[in-house]
Amino acid sequence: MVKRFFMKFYLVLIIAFLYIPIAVLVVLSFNASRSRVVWGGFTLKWYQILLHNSDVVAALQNTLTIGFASAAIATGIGLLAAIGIDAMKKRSYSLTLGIGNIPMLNADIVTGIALMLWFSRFTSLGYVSILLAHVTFNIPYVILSILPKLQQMDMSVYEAARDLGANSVTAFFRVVFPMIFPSVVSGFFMALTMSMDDFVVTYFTKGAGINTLSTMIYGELKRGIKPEMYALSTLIFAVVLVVLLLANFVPEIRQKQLKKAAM
Amino acid sequence: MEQAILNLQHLTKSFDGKKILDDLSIDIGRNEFVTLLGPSGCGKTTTLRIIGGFATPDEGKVIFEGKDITNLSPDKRHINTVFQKYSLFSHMSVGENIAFGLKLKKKSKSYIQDKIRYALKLVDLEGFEDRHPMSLSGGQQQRIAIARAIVNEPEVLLLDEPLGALDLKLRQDMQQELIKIKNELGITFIFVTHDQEEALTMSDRIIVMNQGLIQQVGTPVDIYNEPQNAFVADFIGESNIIDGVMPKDCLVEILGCPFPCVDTGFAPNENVDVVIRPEDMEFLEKGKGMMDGVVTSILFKGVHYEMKVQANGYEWLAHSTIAYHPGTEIGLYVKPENIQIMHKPVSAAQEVIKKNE
Amino acid sequence: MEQAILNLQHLTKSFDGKKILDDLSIDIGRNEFVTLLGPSGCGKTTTLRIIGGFATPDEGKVIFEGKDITNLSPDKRHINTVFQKYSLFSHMSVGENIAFGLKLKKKSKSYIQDKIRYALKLVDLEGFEDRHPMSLSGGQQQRIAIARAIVNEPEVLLLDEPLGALDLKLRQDMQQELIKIKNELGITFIFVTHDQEEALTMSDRIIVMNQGLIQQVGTPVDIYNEPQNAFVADFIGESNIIDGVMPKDCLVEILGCPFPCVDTGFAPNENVDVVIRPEDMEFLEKGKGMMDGVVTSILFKGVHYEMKVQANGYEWLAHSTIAYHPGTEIGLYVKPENIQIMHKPVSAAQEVIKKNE
Amino acid sequence: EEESSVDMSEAGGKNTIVVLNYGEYIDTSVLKQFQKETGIKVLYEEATTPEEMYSKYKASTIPYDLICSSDYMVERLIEEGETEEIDFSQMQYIDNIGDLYWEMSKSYDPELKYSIPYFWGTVGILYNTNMVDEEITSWDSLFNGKYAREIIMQNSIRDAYMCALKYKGYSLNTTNHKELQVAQNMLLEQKPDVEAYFVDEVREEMVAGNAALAVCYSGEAYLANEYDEDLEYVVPEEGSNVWFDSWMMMKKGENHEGALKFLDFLCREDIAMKNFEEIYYPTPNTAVYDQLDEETKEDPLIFPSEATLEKCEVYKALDADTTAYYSQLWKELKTS
Amino acid sequence: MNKRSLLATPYIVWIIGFTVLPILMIVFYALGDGNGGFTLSNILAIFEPVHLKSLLLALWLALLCTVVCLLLAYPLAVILRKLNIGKKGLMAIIVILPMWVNFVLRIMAWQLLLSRNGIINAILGVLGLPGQDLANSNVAIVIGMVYDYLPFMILPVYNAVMELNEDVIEAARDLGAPLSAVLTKIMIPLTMPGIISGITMVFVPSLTTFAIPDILGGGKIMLIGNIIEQEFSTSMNWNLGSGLSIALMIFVLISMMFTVKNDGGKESSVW
Ligand SMILES: Nc1ncnc2c1ncn2[C@@H]1O[C@H](COP(=O)(O)OP(=O)(O)OP(=O)(O)O)[C@@H](O)[C@H]1O
Ligand SMILES: Nc1ncnc2c1ncn2[C@@H]1O[C@H](COP(=O)(O)OP(=O)(O)OP(=O)(O)O)[C@@H](O)[C@H]1O
Ligand SMILES: [Mg+2]
Ligand SMILES: [Mg+2]
Repeated sequence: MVKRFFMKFYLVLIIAFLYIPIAVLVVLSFNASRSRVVWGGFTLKWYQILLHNSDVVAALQNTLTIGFASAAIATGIGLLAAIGIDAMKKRSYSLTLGIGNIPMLNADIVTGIALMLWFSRFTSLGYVSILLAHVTFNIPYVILSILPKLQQMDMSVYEAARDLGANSVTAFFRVVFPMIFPSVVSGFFMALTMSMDDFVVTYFTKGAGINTLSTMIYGELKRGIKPEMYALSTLIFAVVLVVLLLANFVPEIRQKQLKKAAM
Repeated sequence: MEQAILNLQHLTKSFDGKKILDDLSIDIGRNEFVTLLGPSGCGKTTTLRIIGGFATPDEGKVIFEGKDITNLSPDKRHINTVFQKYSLFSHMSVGENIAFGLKLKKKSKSYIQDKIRYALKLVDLEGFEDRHPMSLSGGQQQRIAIARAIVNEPEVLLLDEPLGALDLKLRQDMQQELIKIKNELGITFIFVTHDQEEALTMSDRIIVMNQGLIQQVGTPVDIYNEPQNAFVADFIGESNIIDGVMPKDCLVEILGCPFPCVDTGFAPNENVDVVIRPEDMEFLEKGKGMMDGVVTSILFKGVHYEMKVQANGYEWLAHSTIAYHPGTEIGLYVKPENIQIMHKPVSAAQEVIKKNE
Repeated sequence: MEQAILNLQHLTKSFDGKKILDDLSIDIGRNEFVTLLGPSGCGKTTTLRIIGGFATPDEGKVIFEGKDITNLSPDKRHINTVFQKYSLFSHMSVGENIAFGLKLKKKSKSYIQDKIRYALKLVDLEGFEDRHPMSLSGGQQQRIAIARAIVNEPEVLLLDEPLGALDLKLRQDMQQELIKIKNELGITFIFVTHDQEEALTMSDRIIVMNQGLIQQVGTPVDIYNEPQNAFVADFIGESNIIDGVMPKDCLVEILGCPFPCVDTGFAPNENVDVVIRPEDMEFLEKGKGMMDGVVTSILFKGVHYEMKVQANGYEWLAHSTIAYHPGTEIGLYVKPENIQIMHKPVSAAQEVIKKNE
Repeated sequence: EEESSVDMSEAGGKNTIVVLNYGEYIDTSVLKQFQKETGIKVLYEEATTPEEMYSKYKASTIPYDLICSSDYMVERLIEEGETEEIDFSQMQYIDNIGDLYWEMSKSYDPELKYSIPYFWGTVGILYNTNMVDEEITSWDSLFNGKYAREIIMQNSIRDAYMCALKYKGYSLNTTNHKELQVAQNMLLEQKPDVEAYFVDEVREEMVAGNAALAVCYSGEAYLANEYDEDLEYVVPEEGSNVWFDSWMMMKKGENHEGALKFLDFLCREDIAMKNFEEIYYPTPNTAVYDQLDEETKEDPLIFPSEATLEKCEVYKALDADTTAYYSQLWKELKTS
Repeated sequence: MNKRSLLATPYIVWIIGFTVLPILMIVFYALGDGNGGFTLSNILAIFEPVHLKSLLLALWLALLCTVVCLLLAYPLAVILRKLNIGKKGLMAIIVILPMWVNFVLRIMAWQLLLSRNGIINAILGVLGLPGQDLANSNVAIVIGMVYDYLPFMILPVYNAVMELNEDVIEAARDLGAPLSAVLTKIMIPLTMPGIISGITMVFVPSLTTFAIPDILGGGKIMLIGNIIEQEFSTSMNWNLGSGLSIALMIFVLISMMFTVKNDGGKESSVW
């Protein structure tokens, strides 16, 4: 029991570490003062301003569509790649993995400029070029998330599925995929996160007139971040949190209700 | 065997430079029950994996209904397997595990439901549909693995020690059920077991393997009563295997005593291996048998007692339903027809056997 | 049993509201060889897990050398286990697997090397030190699991079907080796098997379980010859179990025929269960036995033939080394001392047994 | 929202112009008003540093029509021939830009052909009167060791060296390695006393009271003072940097006509006033200045006195060798 | 190449198209001297004292950050496995959710927390404890890096730990392994692929980061990432910036290859 208490305590501590800065931002979003170090009283005005700012809404839209699309594409390619790489011999294995990690180990600005030079040469810069760039730096995160799980897995169940008449694709989706699903999810979320967070690569690969939240926020750096951004972060955060809680607890509650009804 | 459904032709397989299967050829008839029998590590599972399509032989072919399927993928073969390690899908319930193959074949819901119920009944696990494989005991998991394979009604079913984790009672029930299924559905069974009695009871034909080589192929009675070499004799049941000399037909000299026997056709004074089953050793009063001996140990085996008898410098194994306690002096007798005479091994292949005795 | 090394007291354990162990109490003596025997899913593994410290009973205690160890962690118990699923460490070589426990005890390098060599020799896998567990056959893995546990020389060794994947030959060798080890090192063995003959051969004492309840505890001979109820009789070997009536001492009426027997102390006309082992069924000429019958089927079992005989409306199971082919009419005879009479079950616990017959 | 999904296919058309500016450096309603009045849509882009602008302009295929950047970058782009001559005769409101500012912008656009000043300002010391009990007048207070761990320096190469160069009486555009080495030694000696090198955070850090003195832009100083009256700003007596952000018309642009209209639009009083009220940096637009109340006009935080300005210099673009030398010195300073 | 590795084809095409070829342009810059000539000096510049110093410091901080992340994440994963709470996907989201708030904002929040008159010191003050001078130091940088990269350690490690087979842990316990030995001898080796992933995802980006040292380190130090950033942005010396990038890349690639090769198995490689 004592041990359990300590375990929970540790868990809370880590979660607190991850969330305290977020709490600071939430508080700032209600700060009437434009300065982040001066408390000017409680206000909701930033939320109002936010909702009427079409630029912010547009940037949010771009951020989300690029985020989800690039994460989805990266997850698809990364998943296939992880399966393929898992089957490789040692040398091609480390080579492929090593080269694949380049976008991750390059300073963002190098990746950004390299891609800008590249895109400028062959296509125009715009929405699509951001998307391609995001997919590029997202893939390694997906692979690094899925590959270890594949390596740890006991492949005998895959054989069993093949034996029962599943072709390799079906066997994969019905048996292997459910087992590696959690890591696919975390790969997807890592990719989504990296995409939403990126500034430098986006900045260099975007076309004129297109903004994501991060290019917008960076633009404001010099003159002070607008409190609307705190409000926006708080909103995003709150929405995701609510969705999350619903997704996790609604099935449970429903099950309980069903059980009750059955009795 | 014109009706062969499966021909294994010259299969050879090595791991890390060690030959695991060595030029293995077998023909298996339609609706036959064939058992692979052999010591641990002799290549039984490897053979099944090649038939199932999970391993490719280094050399040789697998012919199924006249077509070469050596390189066909497992899902395209009309063959199902019950794996030695069960390999149940841990993220599916028992019911979903069993339904897996049927759903792939797009069977109707009600058909699948019926099949699940039928299969669970067969393996004596009614009502386990919604259980999770991880919460089952070893034997229960094994039975689910059988159910999962059988509902697909394959043409050939490979079973890798499918009853290994079951108790005698259940094993016997399952043995009967398996044979019933085989006959009802007309499935060809290729069975791996390490249980000699199981092999003898269930099989139409037994293939005795050792170190990747086939030692003998034959019906259970053939194998048991007429082992072709000392390895088979020894492996297929407990035996007394002794060196002997044949001065002439129908007479063998063992440990200095002449024993009348029924074997002929050996060279005069040929050195031979003599096999006598322990249950064929008969106990008489001292002096009334072919040689006298002293009981040195006794072990209760349920159906009978197993005794060791020291006689003429050899420790004989003998079974009897009557207990003779250590120290008892007795006479040993063997009927001529119960004495098996075999040539000594000469070839390399047979040398292997000798080493394993 | 004053010298008990281990006392299991009133162990109770449920999973998902289902009682798996029900008030189980056993005392196990130092250097004893105790076998848990029972059908699949009866709670054998669960019992071992509680002794090993991997599960805590809902109620009851585990006493080791007089101390309550119910909540002691597994690594602090002088108990080692050979797991049913082997559980070898896939990231270590065979040698490292075996050395694992010894390294933790900070044994010297040369000691460990010796032990590895000794243990591998014991399980007949010399030269396998550097192999990877994943590349071993099922039986080989099982033997490594045994080697890994034994080198630690625990005071109590738990073995969960340790010989399940081995062929008869190897199993018998391993049985002998295990007993030798037990005697040499003075280890107490708690053994789980589903193989009745194995239980009878190896054990000092057998505990027959069913559905979490102990059915009978006794020496092999006791259990085999004097089963306390029909479940034990049926489980411990193939049996004919028939309803009977005792009109008076030493006489039982079965299927309308009077059979002389040796049992006394039953109420007049008490309904009883009668057990007759198939090997005790003797074949005489038609009309010369206690009842006449017709052989309906025959099965070759190696040591003997197994026949089913239809007589007085019951299908008798009988063994004989002589083959009687279906259709043969014969007379059946049973010696009075080979007839076992048992009270009909009355208690709830015994009802369970009845259900399982 | 339509605007977001604008693709480059739209850029370069007759009815669009592509504009690159610093972040938060315009009242965005101005862009909409421009479109309403002229029908020309502004594809507006922001950057944080002049160098970013440079990279993006040089390496991408985006047809920028207008870029607003800082003096030395303007100079560089003019030298590289990237800018288009502006036809001032077509501009109705160009006279709103005061002569003084044209004069000063000669230092980076000598022929006054390619650029129009947008905002300007100085660099000085912002200090907290609660923490500093003397009146700060000289760069000396940054280097005399009195304010150990109370100093925030600018985290940009030229601004950092400027303080030392000016203190020593050298030109801030010096290419003399000896002079630069002297400055380097001063900065090295000062480093232990420095709490931080910041760019964007200076104002907030000072408002929060995390340091006593900071090198700061005048516009930032004004904003800081709004939050905390105790924060005073001074341009040291040794002189300092005066900076200009100016508009250029780019060669790459594809709608010079529209661009010219936009430049003219920015110079219009009402529009310039809107931008001034949004940004509160000193404006070179005299028409705007004249409309301001006296208090604002005299606020030294917004409009430094001419005396102050006389001591100040504008940055000039440096040759490659000097840039490399600066970069080397800076790395040595930071890794020391 | 066997059939299954062909699945990596789209990926390989993608990295060739969007990683290798663009990087070749960087290589092109790295080998140029700015006037159309060829030179290796940009790449060899990594050995100049300033660069080497910043590289070593970056290595040290990245290493520190990686170790701290691992030390925080592994126990967390083990605890989550033990407590067995929630669905697996849920944990992934909880860990990653903070990252949906923009990086700048998060790091700025840390600045507010750590600074001299910041929130942490305010709380310490209320509790009557002496204030800590955390801001603008290497400690602050490491805190920021750990904060930013921790999720990338937690997720793969957590996934790997959840995948562990309880049987094997029990076997080790049975053989007399105390919990510490189970951890070091069984759990860690078996979860090594996840650990390696986590290490890669934390170590590599933290080696090249420049924003965190600028903001939380008070701009007082320059890591190799800052130097490359500076060469590209302020100094406009793309040749040197590219050269240093390539050198850094080679350095990391070699150490990764070595990692994989070193222990002979791709399943269980040790950094
Ligand atoms: N992937 C592999 N790599 C290396 N050796 C292997 C591999 N698979 C099997 N072997 C070896 O091949 C031999 C035969 O293995 P196989 O699994 O066919 O034996 P088996 O007859 O099924 O034995 P058991 O009755 O113990 O299951 C064994 O010695 C085993 O160690
Ligand atoms: N974790 C669990 N959750 C739910 N039920 C369980 C769990 N573990 C075991 N059981 C159930 O408890 C019963 C006894 O299991 P146990 O493993 O002890 O059987 P066993 O006697 O070892 O059988 P076998 O001979 O098949 O290995 C079985 O019905 C099994 O399904
Ligand atoms: Mg096998
Ligand atoms: Mg069990």
